[in-house]
Amino acid sequence: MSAYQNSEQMKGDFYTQKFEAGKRDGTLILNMGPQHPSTHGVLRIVVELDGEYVVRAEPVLGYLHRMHEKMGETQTWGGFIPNMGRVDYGHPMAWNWAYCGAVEKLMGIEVPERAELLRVIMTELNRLTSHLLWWGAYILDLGAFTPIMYAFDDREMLLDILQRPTASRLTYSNFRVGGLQMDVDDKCIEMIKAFIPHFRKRLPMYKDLVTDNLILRRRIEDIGIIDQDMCRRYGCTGPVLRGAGVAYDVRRAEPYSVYDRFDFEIPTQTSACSAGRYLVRVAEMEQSMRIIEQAIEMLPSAQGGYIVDKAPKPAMKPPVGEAYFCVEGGRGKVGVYVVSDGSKTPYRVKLRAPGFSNLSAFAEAATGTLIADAVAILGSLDLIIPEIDR
Amino acid sequence: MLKALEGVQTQCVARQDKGTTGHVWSVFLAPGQVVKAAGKLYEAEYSLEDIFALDFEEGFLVLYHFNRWLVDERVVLRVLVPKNNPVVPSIAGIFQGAEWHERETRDFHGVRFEGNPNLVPLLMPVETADLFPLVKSDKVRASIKTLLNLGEVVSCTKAIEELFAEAEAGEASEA
Amino acid sequence: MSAFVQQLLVLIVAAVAAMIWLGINALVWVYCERKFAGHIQRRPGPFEVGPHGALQPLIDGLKLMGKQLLTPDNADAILYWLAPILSMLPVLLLFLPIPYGPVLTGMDVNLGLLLILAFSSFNGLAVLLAGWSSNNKWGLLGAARAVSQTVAYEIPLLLVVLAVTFMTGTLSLTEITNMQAGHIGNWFIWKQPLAFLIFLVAMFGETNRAPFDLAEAESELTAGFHTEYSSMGFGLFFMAEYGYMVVMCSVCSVLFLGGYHGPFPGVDGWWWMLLKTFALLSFMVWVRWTYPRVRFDQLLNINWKWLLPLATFNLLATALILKL
Amino acid sequence: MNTFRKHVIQPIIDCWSLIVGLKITGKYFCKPLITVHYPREVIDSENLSTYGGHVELIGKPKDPATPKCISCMMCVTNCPSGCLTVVKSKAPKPTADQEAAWKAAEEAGEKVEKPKAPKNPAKFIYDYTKCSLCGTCIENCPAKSLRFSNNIYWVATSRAEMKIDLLARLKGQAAEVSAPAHAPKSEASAPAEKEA
Repeated sequence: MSAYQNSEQMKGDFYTQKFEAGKRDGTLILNMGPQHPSTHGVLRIVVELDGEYVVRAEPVLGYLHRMHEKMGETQTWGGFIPNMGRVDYGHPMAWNWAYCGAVEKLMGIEVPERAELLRVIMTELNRLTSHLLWWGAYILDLGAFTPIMYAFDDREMLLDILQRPTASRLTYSNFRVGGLQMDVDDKCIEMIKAFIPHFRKRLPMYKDLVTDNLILRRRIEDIGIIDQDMCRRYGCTGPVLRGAGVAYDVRRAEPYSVYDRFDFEIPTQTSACSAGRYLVRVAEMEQSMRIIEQAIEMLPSAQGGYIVDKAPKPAMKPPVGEAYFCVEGGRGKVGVYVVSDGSKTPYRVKLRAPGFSNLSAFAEAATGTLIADAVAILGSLDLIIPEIDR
Repeated sequence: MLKALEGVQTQCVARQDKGTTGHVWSVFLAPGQVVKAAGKLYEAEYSLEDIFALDFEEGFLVLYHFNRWLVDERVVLRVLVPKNNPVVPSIAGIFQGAEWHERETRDFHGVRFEGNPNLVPLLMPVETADLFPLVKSDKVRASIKTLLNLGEVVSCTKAIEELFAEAEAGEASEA
Repeated sequence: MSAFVQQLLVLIVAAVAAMIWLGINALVWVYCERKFAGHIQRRPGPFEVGPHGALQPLIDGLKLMGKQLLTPDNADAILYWLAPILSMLPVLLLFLPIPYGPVLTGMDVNLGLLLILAFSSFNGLAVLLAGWSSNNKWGLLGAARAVSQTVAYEIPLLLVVLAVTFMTGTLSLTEITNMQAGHIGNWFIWKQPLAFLIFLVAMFGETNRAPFDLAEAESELTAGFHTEYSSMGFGLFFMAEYGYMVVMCSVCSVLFLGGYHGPFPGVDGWWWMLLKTFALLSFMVWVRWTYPRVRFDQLLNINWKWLLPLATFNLLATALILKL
Repeated sequence: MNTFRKHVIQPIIDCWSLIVGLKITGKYFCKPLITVHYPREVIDSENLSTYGGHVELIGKPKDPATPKCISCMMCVTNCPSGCLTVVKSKAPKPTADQEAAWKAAEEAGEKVEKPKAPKNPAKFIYDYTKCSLCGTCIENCPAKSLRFSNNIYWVATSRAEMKIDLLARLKGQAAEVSAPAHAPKSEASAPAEKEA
């Protein structure tokens, strides 16, 4: 029996008991999750309620913990890439890229221009799917059932596009050290070119149906303030930080790959509330499309193939050293730190999940709000639990 | 050159090649100095990226990644703690987000963070809280000097000569 | 004596008819709602059971009946099982005074409107009992929400009904309907537009329908007051919800849309009543599948800060105009 | 006055957004459905052709029942999940006469030409339960003998069925191709799965 278990015969598990220790009189302790409909999987939050007001909240993680970091130490360098597709089902390509980027840094591999552009195109398309998934699910959390179907209508088209060069529809693992698994075909480029104007036409509908909706605006405005100082203390990144008014985007702040070539804006909102984060994500969809358009234009003149010549085998042996590489994922800064001891398997793989830091700010942001607001805040953080639990 | 950490007793400050490691500054600290360093970094508008540990022959090397929003200047704080008593003071009082990272590090490596307000298992189940899955077996465990590149890089930093000297000493003791 | 027997017979027939009508309505509207939702979301909805999935609600009902009846640990078993029954029974009664056609009235009582308003409050009690007795925190929260919601929304509802009855001088639904006979211009919606709007909004609040479905808010309270109910316990709540919807829409069409009277003379008949009720029900469904849910404090704010003052104003204005 | 506008006038104006919302859902209600109505309709084959199902072997162009595979074990060593099992073919067992002849030849100091083992694998077992569909085996196959199948209708009802004998599957496919036109649904129950 571990030191963390309470031997006393009390109701609830260890976390409930620990939380109950600080209970005030007249309050109610409620376990939200791990099977609650709006915790997106298996997040559990223990909340203390005074009426419907949240007095205290504590997220309990680990229900989806798979120990990817340990798997990294037992797999070969190349064999770990499929794991990256499973860390975050929302935006797996960012993780693919962060890992491959870190290994490329270790090995000093220059990725061909064409491969970089293809990576950009696919990652941005994947960002669109990620934001659409979030958008639909968030509105679902707020009680509207229809928008998620419209979002998935568009997302389905994106998945059809991404299915061509990746052969998968959700857990992409098509990045390879030095490039990509497959090249895109002309049909795929055609589909992307057709999709962008279609989606541009859909965005105003999203705005009219949801963003402008009186009920929705009243639900999310001025709820869950996560300001700049809080972002810094908790390490929040991505739309959470941009919703607080900081134009921080890894694609700009530490330009990796070919991102410095593109003309795109970093949408920000100064309200620091759920609505700010919502509007940032919606605006980001448009920016992603701009990047894709530019990348497609550059593609025909790009040098090299879809993967570097003499690409390393999965059982590669990168030189001894350490490397930290981060990319901008759908939820924020995705960082991968690898240490190599020169053998076939990594010595250490550390995954820095943006959702992990974003969620840690939840307890502070939700204190004093209504339980319905807590749901709205939780959704506005865009949580993907597998990524947080890893 | 790393102004943010002025006044903190560092064991070694080194500039690292950003292109190959992703770090700009690598700073070795004694465990006692971590809180002070974190406070300085907070004042210098650094935000916390992550905290984790590496298992080496010499002990657990706890790594803290910090970066700024406006200037890309990643600082990595490295704190070496012995295996038999891996204790580091918690910085959760300054960077609240550190609480979870520290709990995760405790789950994976068993490094204890003194002063963490809630040092209970985060990702590992409570039943197997003392499993420490990322602690390596003796067979595969390596020493710091074989894996991390520091010596050459230190020579590049000509900023603070005292720190430079201390770094040498720190290096020697670690090796 | 024979008149009494006749009355009794009519009442029994009417009660049975109301029961059947309620059952049919629940089945039809479960199906229609799912089909509506499907088409709004551009998918077919139920399709496999029967032609275009028409038998789906029947099968769902059978499935519900086949499920095990579970009583949670430490639940107050009597209240727990009383609640769904209490939710269901008044609905049957509510159908009696509604005039579906010139002769299609279960029981033409003078105080029909009062009867409906009084018995519809039972639902609040049933929901409270269900939430409280099921020994579940979500249920408790749902019950607390439901009570303050139904109590709050009943007031503007009463006030607008009062405004209409000021004009009619009677609480009998048949008489109210007959006052709107003739043509479309006689419908009370033109005389009481504000009252109609308030009634429409309060209707959503009274029937716990989205965007005011706070008591069972799925994404917040998992299922609110009926979290613990399985089998027909849930089934009864479900049927009662649709029953209340039909009743409310019927009352609305009687009060404001002329009941069984057609838009022009000579075409009166029960089909008009059916059409109007169904149009209102479709509107409720349409709204549900379009809007997000409001927050609880906003729900009450809408009531206390908007509906109530407006309803009071409407009542005073009506009284003033009538007096003049 | 400003507060009046903010708290009274503005909300009333904003109620227009609710009508707009109803208009949009109403519009979509009248539009045709977009979901594929599965048993009655199927997804177009163009889309299906890029679907990445489980891994399967590619036959030789001239002999579609034999895989191009040369039993080099690259797929087995590189598979991150260890879901492939390949057994190399053994050389045909020499008869007693042959053996005697070789012995005699060896004793006489001549070089013996023993028959080599065929390159084709004797067994190619694939455990789909473990596969993460990363495609590493496909990339690393020097003979280009592997690919993702695109039979989206494949189902297995037991764990044992998920262990697929790819050689048998290839044989089944070759037989199917040579057989006259078949209904697309019969593909779902390709003989390979049954055998596995």
